[in-house]
Amino acid sequence: MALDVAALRAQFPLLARTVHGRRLVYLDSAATAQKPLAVLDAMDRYYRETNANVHRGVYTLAEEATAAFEAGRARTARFIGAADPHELVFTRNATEAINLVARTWGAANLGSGDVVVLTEMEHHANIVPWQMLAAERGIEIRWVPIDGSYRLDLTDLDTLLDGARLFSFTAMSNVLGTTNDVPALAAAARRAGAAVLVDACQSVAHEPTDVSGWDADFVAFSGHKMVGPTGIGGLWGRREVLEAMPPFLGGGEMIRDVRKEGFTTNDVPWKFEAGTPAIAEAVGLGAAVEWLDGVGMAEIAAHEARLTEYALGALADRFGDGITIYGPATAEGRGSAISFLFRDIHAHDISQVLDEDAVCVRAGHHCAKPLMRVLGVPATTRASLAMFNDTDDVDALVAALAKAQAFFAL
Amino acid sequence: MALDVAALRAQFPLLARTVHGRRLVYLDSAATAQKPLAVLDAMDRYYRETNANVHRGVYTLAEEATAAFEAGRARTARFIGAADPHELVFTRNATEAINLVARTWGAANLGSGDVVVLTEMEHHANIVPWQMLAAERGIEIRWVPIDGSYRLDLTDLDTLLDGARLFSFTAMSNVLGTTNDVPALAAAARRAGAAVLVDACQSVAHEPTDVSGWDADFVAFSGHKMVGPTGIGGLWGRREVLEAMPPFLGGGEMIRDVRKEGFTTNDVPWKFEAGTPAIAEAVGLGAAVEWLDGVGMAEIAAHEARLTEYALGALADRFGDGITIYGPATAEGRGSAISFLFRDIHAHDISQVLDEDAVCVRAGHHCAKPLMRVLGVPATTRASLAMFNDTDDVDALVAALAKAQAFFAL
Amino acid sequence: MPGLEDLYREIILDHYRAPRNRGELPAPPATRVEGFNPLCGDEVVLYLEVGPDGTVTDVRTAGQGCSISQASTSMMSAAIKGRSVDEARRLIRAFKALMSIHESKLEGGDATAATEEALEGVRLGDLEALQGVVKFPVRIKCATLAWNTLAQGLDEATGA
Amino acid sequence: MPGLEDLYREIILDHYRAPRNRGELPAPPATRVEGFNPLCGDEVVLYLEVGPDGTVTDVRTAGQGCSISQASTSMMSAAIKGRSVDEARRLIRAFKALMSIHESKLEGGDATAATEEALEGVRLGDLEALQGVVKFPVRIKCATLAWNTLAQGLDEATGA
Ligand SMILES: Cc1ncc(COP(=O)(O)O)c(C=O)c1O
Ligand SMILES: Cc1ncc(COP(=O)(O)O)c(C=O)c1O
Repeated sequence: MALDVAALRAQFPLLARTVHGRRLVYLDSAATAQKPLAVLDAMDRYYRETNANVHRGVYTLAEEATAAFEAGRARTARFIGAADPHELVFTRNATEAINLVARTWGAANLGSGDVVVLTEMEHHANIVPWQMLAAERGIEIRWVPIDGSYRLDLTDLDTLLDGARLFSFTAMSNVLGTTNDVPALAAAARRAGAAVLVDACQSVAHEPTDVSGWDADFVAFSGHKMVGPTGIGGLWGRREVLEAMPPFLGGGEMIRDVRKEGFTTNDVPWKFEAGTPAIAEAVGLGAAVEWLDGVGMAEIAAHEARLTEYALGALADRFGDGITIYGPATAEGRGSAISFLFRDIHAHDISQVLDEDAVCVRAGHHCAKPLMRVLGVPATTRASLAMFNDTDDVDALVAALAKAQAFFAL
Repeated sequence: MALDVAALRAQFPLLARTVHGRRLVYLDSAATAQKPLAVLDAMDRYYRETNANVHRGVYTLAEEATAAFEAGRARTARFIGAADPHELVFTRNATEAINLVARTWGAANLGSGDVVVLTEMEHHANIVPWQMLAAERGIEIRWVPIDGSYRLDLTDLDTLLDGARLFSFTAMSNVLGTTNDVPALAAAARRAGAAVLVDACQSVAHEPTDVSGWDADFVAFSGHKMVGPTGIGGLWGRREVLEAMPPFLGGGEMIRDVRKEGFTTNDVPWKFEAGTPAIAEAVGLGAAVEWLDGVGMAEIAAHEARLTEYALGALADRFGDGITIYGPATAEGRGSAISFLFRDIHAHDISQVLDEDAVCVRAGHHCAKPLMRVLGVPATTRASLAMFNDTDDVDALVAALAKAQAFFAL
Repeated sequence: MPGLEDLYREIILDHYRAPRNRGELPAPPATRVEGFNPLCGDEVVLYLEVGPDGTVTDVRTAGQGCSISQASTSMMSAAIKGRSVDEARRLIRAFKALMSIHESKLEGGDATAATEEALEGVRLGDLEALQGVVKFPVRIKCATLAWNTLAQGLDEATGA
Repeated sequence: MPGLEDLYREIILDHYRAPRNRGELPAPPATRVEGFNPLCGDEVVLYLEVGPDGTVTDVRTAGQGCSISQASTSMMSAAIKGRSVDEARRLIRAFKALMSIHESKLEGGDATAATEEALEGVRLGDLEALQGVVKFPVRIKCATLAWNTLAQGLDEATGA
């Protein structure tokens, strides 16, 4: 069933605003998503009616706050297909989720010479934590290359995985749009005896997620990219893996007992949640996934695929060789992030000119500098689509690009 | 000038709610504060009008979002008396702020046998991170004891500080209410050559804060305790100290450049803020400190001192020896957190009975188990006051305690 | 709306005021085990003596906590003394099932058919007085602390 | 509302399309220094030759970036070539002062009187075309990148 895009748009207050007197054309959902009213209302209501610290108070308000917070966890866990809500640790964002794994599982399992395999299409969030371990502990990082069609080149995968302790890869590239075959990559890692971390930051807002079907050990994601609030993200982990891990940050909530001589840790997931958590944000994230499920992730994926197909066609038709798209050429096996070089115009300048028409696109390295170096470009322009975008938005992009071409007289 | 408490109350939507049909008497502000409308509106407006990812986009919306986020930082920095907004690092909460210091400054400066001095009245947030370093690196922890009037016993302070690398202490105890003389303690640490971390989590919402006058290296606090949102806190650090520290978490935003071979770090404070930050929360925190300054921190402190005096008197008058207050007996040199044992009734049972009258108090160890062991009690009941409380609230507490006494027939 | 009388039944207050089986046993031969509620600080210490025939021949309890955790500890000690380890384990399952429907609600889990099953055919007796606790989800952990600690103690005592 | 013509003055586009002093110098003897804009990925590489009398005798630039960072680099290279290191430093201060009022607004700082002072008595010439950038706060870092890199390069070249 096709989405009623107009009805969806109406639920996003921000889309009603104008920039330079023009209707906003938001094509930067891969950077952060806009929020439907249901999410804003859930958080506002939490603060107006329920706010109290969680897990600590006996009084009614505290009990309600705890229930609301944990319901946000359970709802989110269900959304990603987790069997058990206690396998979901709340973090600030996907970045913290991956760092948590590096600092706890990594500290317990990775030593000098141990190998972590990444791919060339990773976001800095899934590179720098491992480089920090490389500098501190001498682990080795190996890179799965990309091929000419902007997909992972799996030719030497088994060799790369040979002897590896961890394979950490993105489910969907935030630059190329490429989706990776998570179960197949996880299976290859398993054969090599490596643990598996999936960076689902992009995929989770754009297609159905079922962590139970992935055979991964860890899955990381951010609330703000899935129509949820800033300040919250998640790390899903297999229960026995989480239980075996040392704690991350120390403080209240994560302890069982503290004496002057030392402390013992709480059960998972609270063991990894030191201090007062992002309570209103957990409530907001719960509302966000509720909203996404209401629209239907399969329907969202289908709508975005159609629109991506339309956009790829429209850009090629209008600009031909003038545009170079860095990513799969059809909507098959890719998400809706479309990165490109346009003429010789630098991405910043394009984005600046597009802004005159209220067309919001990202320009830069998209926190994937190693990938940019592989691609041989300093920066790209990226348009990324969401469930509320339509062909008008794509047409506005094409028209604004034509203006940029004229402006720079190239 | 006395506060117009009724007018203040009217600004807190949650205070209008009832529990069990009764007017809410919120006496748990030390756990988390309620939020005035101005804060909720600022966040809601951010999401409705400005939301975009920060520091990355060229388009108008992204520029506005970045300006709003950094304005939240600047406003908060001004509130705590920081000379430079870039000395303020956003964290999730005070707990993360202290862990950040332990993991970065600590990693660079603390090795086997190095001494960190804490006090017996610390919150777990300022204990466990150091115990983790003790377990990993063999640092030694020393404890400044408390005396019979529930204040720090400074008799042996110089001996305890002798050879110490860091003195980390709370500005105000969340259990005893005791305020510590921060400049004096910092000066003693300086004489011994130790760095200084101040846990200002409680004090910052209850009295004026001027970090520049403290001669500290680090100051930690949480947004949710100062009428701000959950999901955000702050670490203030002296610029040259922050600059010398290695990074904390790795990912986007905190880098200058990333190559396959390694990365270089961004300037402070962004160097310590990996990934998409808590943007709406920074906006909300800015609105919170704006609101606090509007009311006036000196006026808030004076109001709370008067009310604390009233409460201490009312409890003693009504219950005499039946109540034992763990904390300074007068409002002099203390905040508004009042912890007590009442008859032989366990704190949980008191809180439960008080809840029937919609009186919200905390029961338990208040994340200060080492202190509880020093006090020789498993748990206390804690009532804590804020700017919107009045004598009616205190009277409601006294009346509800009398009911509890009757209920348990003790 | 649940009232205080749902929580504080007379029999609970009785066990709270006059706890059964308070004290210690020399360990070894007895098994000593501690339980903590990390969020409120309640502590339970159990001493278990299990005979060669698998009977819980003696129980003693120590520790500190609220009326609910103390009463639950006391009632638990009375309920298992003289029973076989298997019966005690069945009782643990049944008691936790009684509590779990609501506990899992608080923590976002789902109540399952397994819960109903665990309750079938087990006579809880006085312990049913604790059922009122489920209306106060935060207090459920107070009631279950002794039982979780017992489970651990039985495992240790029987080398499971 | 600032328009595109405020940002993209003709002289800027000219420097962008035909950058001056592109190339490399053997280093050493020249000083080679790199600058990055961590947020957008722009890179500037400068080669500086400073004579014994403290004159910037030659400059070459490499790297990649947007029109603003490239034009600013080109204009900077033209402005400092043949000037003394002291004059170049004064120019850096003046240029950054021109930008800082608005940059500090974006980052929450305060514009100060020191800014006005730094601008006094310095002739920016063509560089003033870059003033339009201050109306686009995000782009200020594009304009200042070359200058920050120059400051670092001069320090290295003079052993400061
Ligand atoms: C003195 C003190 N320090 C630290 C904390 C930890 O604050 P948070 O849980 O917001 O990290 C608290 C809050 O309970 C506190 O009262
Ligand atoms: C693939 C991918 N991984 C990780 C991240 C990091 O997310 P966050 O900044 O929310 O931590 C992003 C977001 O930019 C992303 O696209």
